Amino acid sequence: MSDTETESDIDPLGPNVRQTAAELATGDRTETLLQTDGLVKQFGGFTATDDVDFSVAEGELRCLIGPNGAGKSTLLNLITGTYEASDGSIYYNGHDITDLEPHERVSRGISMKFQVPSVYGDLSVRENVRLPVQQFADGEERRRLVAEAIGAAGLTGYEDVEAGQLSHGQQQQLEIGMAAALEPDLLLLDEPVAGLDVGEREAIAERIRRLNEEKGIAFIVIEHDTDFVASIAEEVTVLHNGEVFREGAIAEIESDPEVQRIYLGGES
Amino acid sequence: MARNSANGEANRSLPGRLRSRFEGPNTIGESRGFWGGFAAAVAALAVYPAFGDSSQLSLFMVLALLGLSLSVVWGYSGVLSFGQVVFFGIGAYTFGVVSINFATPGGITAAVVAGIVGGGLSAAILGYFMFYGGVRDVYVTIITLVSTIVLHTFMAQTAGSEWAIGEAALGGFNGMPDIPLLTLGVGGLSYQFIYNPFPMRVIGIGAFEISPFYYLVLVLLVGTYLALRALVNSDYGRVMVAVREDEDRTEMFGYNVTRVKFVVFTLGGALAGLSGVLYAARNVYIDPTVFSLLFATLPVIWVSIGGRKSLLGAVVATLAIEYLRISMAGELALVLLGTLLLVTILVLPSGLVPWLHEQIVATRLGPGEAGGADTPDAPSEVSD
Amino acid sequence: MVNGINLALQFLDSFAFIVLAAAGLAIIFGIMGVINLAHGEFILIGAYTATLAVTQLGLPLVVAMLVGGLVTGLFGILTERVIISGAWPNYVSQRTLGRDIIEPLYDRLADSMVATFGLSLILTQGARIRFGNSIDQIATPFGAISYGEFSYSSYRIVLAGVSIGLLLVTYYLFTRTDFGMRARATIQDKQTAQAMGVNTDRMYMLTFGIGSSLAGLTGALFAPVISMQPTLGDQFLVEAFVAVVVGGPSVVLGTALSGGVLGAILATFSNLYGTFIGRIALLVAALIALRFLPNGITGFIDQLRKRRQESD
Amino acid sequence: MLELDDVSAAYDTTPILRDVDLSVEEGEIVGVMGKNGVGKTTLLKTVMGLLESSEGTIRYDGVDVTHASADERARAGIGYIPQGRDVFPKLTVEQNIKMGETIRSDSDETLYDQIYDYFPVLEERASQEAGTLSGGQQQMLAIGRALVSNPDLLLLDEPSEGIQPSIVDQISQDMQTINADLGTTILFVEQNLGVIREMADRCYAMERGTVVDELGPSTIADEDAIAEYLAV
Amino acid sequence: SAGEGGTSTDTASSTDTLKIGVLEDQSGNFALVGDPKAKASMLAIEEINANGGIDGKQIETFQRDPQSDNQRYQELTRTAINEENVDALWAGYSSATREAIRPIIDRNEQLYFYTTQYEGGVCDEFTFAVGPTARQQLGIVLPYLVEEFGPDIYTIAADYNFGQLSADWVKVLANENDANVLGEEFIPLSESSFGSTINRIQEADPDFVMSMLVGANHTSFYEQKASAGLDIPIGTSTAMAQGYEHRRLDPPAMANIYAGVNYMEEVPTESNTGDGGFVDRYFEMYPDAPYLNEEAETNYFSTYMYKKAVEQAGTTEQPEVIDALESGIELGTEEAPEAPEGETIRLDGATHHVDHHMWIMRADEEHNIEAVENRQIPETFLSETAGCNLPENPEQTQYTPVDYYEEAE
Ligand SMILES: Nc1ncnc2c1ncn2[C@@H]1O[C@H](COP(=O)(O)OP(=O)(O)OP(=O)(O)O)[C@@H](O)[C@H]1O
Ligand SMILES: Nc1ncnc2c1ncn2[C@@H]1O[C@H](COP(=O)(O)OP(=O)(O)OP(=O)(O)O)[C@@H](O)[C@H]1O
Ligand SMILES: NC(N)=O
Ligand SMILES: [Mg+2]
Ligand SMILES: [Mg+2]
Repeated sequence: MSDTETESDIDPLGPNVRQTAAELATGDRTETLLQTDGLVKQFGGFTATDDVDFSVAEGELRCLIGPNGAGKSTLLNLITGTYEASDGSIYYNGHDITDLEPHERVSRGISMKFQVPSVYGDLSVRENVRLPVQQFADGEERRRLVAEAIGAAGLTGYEDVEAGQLSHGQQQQLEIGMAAALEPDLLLLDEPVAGLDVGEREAIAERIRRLNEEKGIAFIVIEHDTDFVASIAEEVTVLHNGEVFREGAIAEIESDPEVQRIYLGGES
Repeated sequence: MARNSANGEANRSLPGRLRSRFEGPNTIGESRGFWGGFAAAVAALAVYPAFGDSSQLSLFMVLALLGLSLSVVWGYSGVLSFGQVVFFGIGAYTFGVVSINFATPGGITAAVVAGIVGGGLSAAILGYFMFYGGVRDVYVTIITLVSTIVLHTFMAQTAGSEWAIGEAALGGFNGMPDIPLLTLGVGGLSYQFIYNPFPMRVIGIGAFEISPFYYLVLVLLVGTYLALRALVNSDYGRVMVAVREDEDRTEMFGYNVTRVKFVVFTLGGALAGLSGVLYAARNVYIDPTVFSLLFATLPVIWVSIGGRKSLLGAVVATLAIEYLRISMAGELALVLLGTLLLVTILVLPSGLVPWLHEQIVATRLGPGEAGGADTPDAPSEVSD
Repeated sequence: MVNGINLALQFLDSFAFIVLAAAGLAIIFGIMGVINLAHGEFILIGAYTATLAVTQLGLPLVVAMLVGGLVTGLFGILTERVIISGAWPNYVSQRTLGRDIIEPLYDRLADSMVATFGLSLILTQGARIRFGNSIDQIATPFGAISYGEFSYSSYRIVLAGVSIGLLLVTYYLFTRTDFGMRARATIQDKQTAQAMGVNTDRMYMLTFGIGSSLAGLTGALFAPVISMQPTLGDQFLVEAFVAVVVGGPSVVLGTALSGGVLGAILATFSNLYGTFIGRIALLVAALIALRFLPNGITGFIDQLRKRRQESD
Repeated sequence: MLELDDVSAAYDTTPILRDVDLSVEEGEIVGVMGKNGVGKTTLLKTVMGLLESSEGTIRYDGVDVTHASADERARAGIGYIPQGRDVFPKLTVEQNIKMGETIRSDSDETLYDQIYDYFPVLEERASQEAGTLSGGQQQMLAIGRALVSNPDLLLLDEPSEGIQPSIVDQISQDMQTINADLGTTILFVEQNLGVIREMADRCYAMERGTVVDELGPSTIADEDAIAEYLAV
Repeated sequence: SAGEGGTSTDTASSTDTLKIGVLEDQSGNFALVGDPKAKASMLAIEEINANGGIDGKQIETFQRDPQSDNQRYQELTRTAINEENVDALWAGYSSATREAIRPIIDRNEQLYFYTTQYEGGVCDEFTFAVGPTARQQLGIVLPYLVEEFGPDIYTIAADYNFGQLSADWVKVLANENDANVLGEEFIPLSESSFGSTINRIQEADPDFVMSMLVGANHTSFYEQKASAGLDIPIGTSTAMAQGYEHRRLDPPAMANIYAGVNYMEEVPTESNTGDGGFVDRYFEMYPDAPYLNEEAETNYFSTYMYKKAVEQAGTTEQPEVIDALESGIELGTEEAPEAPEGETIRLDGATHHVDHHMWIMRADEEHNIEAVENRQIPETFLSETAGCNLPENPEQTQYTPVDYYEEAE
């Protein structure tokens, strides 16, 4: 965020009347950043998340795993406001954000990458990335941040390519790049490495760790690739049938026979 | 091929910096050649009255403002409004009603403002009703279409003497024929723009009369075009384009998509209102045909044919299509016009002007290079 | 005093008019995503064909009407091949220029509007050039029924019956048959449908043809009661668009329901306050419906159903 | 069963595939691997006929199908599971599966039970609109839908993407069962090393639009060797 | 060439041709009525040219189709005056069109002929409204129907100035003939469903209906009322003579409809239906034309009036031609076939209107047309009631019945 920004020249569109993640990173990390309280989402007669109490601390990197259909994506969509909760509340930084519009939540520092890549297909990679960046950076700084974000997404050289022409994996990379470019306090990633090759997986794991450590961004990452999960997180939450099923250190969870039965399968 | 993203703007010349406000990935034409051509075209329009029927051209330019209003709303923000003529017509009728009731220079000037505000306000109301009510996509198109039809039906039956606002009878299908002549200013400091030919004598061309209205419209059109170019290449313009491309995604970047649509829609309404004011002023007349289905379809046609994502396209196509519509004569005129529209949209899906631009760029760069940078000396990163 | 029978008959009349006006458009717009501004001219083709089949060829009325629907359906298929999908021009250009010259209009909402607007100009003026400013009209069959001081055209009641019949057939076709499923799959995802062995070209063609023939049939059915002139299709457009959109995503059911709701409003207000108020009421009702049920009536019903399940 | 001879393909004017040679024998399970963007999906689309090859010939079952349309190839027995779970979002789960069934006249009712056996959730959600399934459920549906047509050659584009580990294992096993029981030939693209090792008899490696190597069973068994093809 | 507002005396008068502008609807809602108008103008022009032109000058034409769109009319009127420099202009079917272009006409001091039957009252120094007015048309048919069927009237009329003012005239004439108007309904030009209108007529149960419906959409009324079994006499100033519904609709939809007109193809004068008469000449020139309507005849005879005036003035200068017209041109039955042998019609210089010979034409069950009554009816509203005298007192007004008759309120 440009340090010249004052209250008056804040883009009425943009968010960012907030502390930066970097600022937070230097501060106390133990405070709860996000907290859900009895969160319920129903679709028709079907309950996708059932009374979920879930929390993430500032600067924490948490993975969310669980069987297909467990309600992981639903939970993230509730946090971003894409879905309206049927019941329960969401607190963020101590404020009740349950009834806020999605864009209002983003401006408080929550950012998300969708499970299915949804980049702006007809716009160039640069235009895609500039959109989040322009909210808080101008001129030379903006240019630098855009270039940086593209570089970090591994798409240097593709600046003028229309995003719709990137391969599936490249679009995933771009998505993460865009979500991270917002410099959020909490970044939600829904299956960030699905479809990526091994090299890219490692690059993204590295990227997430760096953002977390250097900028203090908190993460909720959904991923089915357990190796990947193990490489970035210490703590995981297992969701099952819409409920929190287990929570704990990754090694513990991996060896939990119940988790193996419902999720991991195979040889333990 | 000076790609000056690296050396930034610090060392750009002043005209370069000025130009950069009007340039960016959202508009075509950034080369020196383009701006030269643009200046030449404006100059040609300025001297045109010496040679041709400027009265008709002024009509087309008035309509081009209407075309631009749709280009911003739809082409750049993705809201396909079938109702630009609603705001156009409300602007025109408001101008008529106010100016008939206050037929002094000051009153007529206020009527112009009232017309623009009327267009903007009606768009704001309809926009609020739709966007804050969660209406999206094709439903917006149809609501605006239905609004057009409602007004058409309504205005067409205001023939009875009970339908009058002060001195001004709405007149139903007859329209309002008694609109005062457009005069801007107050009291002694005013100038009449309509039916006030300005005698000119130019050596080499001879004596002729020019219409001040024509120049008023020309200035407004060029000014509006440049202002909109600046808008769509600004940060706000980038957000408009993002909304067009994917509303949900844009919301997830923290933009208030609903408000962007609302604001742009209102702006488009005001611009359509201005166009309507000028239309009523030029014709000294307004009738409900401006709300007819045919007239409502025209802006969509101009903008599609010209190139939806091109402001210049909207202007060029409006002028061209309206010229054809008036001048084609004979039994086959409508058949030919229909064929022309049909073939153009099928063969040039991105529109006439973007296509022409591609051709020009391709020939200038020569084969092989065409795929590279869009135009010479285009800054690849334009921002403030 | 409101006469109940009058109101009921006018309702049937409005219902039939709205449903028939909308049916063809509902398929072409609702299922295929093409805004067909030549919808009115498809109706014109049906009306003229049926009328000329009676007056020139001496065919019996019912046969002539079916011919009207059929001819319009064939014309629709031609339109789809040449303009909407560009398949035929592209076939030729592939062999001469080695590339496609036309990008299909599917999913290009506004472009489809421009193209079909062009087509409508051509058709209206073409009809004018070929047949003049009007053609001789056929008489309305079946006479009138009387009740008290009033009487009403029996044919208008028959129209209501026919409109319900057509709705049922179309509904069955698109929701209960393999054809309907494939057609819908094609429109949702052409490539995947192809990979599932669906000849998507044929689906587009047939669906468009069916929509067109419904429009043609509408023209044929109304041929006896409206003025036979080249712009006759315009009178159907407003109701058609409004009904389709108010109906919402379930095309056929939506058309039926919006025909019912809008027809009731139109009939009641016309009956009480005159034609003009009736029309304004219809349009305002449509605006309000779209604002508060942005997904149309069937979208709303869907939502209600889900709510109910939730509270169970 | 499938033979590609010097096949090239392009999106509009952007060439992607260059001179691809590849063959799959009847009853084989063949993998294709390579980094993001090398053209794996493009390859499968070209085999399916969703993208017309600009050069070269494709033979299926001994017949030249280079110019056959996708639906013709589908009816000739090629099944395809696209990347990114292209289910028909507005059709119900059941109708989606039925779409697969209508491809061929010789499809067999018992396949339904088998599919519901593999993916019980599809039976539970038979009347739900497919677009509202979770990501993984959609992937299962895409697989089920392709299987129900009982294809002779099945093209799979990253079948394990987004699927929970236990089911990934199960899918690899099921594919092998299908291959063994019904004789279905399989050509699949994968990023998941486990799946490749588990399933593939042979494997092609792609780079920048063309096949650069062919890996036999012994190489596939070697974890490091595979990783080399996929890593940076 | 750009400035608008100057007078256009700068015409082709010095050359040996003169130019007439003809703007009539050949497409859109009024095409059915407008097309014969254009054709009849051409017939007159061709005849005049074949006979040596006007004062030796051949007539050139500027002809365009304004597509029933008033905005387009304005544009084409401007072109005709400013670019084409026409010496006289014929333009427009509907009264709304006339009112849309009259300001342009007046500003440019352009000689203009409006040739449609209309509501009356236009007192304008540059406009010659030579069609019959409501007072002339309704004035012949309404008293007859009151006499034949009784005093209770129900009015249906197109919802624009023509319909509104014509309905006012029905009230005035009802009052003058001791009849009463039970109800009136104004119908938007775009309407084509008449179910509720028919019901309301049945509910009011009048002795006859006065219909001033206009345009293609309104034609549907007649078939719809017939099929609904509404079988009641109808008086009209618009049906049959303009849009020849009795030819287009299957009998007996138009049975018992009485049109008050100055002309329709069936008017039984020798110069009209006789050998080599007007009808013959028209269909010889336009073998495929469907019908020769009321307005067409007005275009035809007014072209001859113009010819006479130019010859009398000895110039095409418009002020002089207008003076000549105001001297009171008379035409015999050869050029104005509406009048029976031996009679003439006369252009009244004071009002720029014509004292027409009016007919009541009735359609029977087979749609055969018979003339039930005919007589000359002079224009009286402007000359007697409103006191319009243009040569003395040039003005550009339209007078309406509300200003003079209480019952028209
Ligand atoms: N709009 C909806 N209507 C009905 N059911 C829905 C809807 N959206 C989601 N569901 C159901 O809710 C459940 C949870 O879905 P969700 O997408 O959250 O799963 P997930 O944990 O992200 O699974 P995956 O790992 O497969 O992505 C699934 O069973 C899904 O079918
Ligand atoms: N529709 C398209 N138009 C133009 N280029 C495309 C299109 N789709 C893909 N490409 C380009 O083709 C190349 C190959 O894409 P493809 O999808 O086949 O890659 P892939 O090997 O399947 O990658 P991934 O593992 O990421 O799925 C990529 O560079 C991509 O940018
Ligand atoms: N004069 C008329 N019919 O408008
Ligand atoms: Mg998910
Ligand atoms: Mg791929």
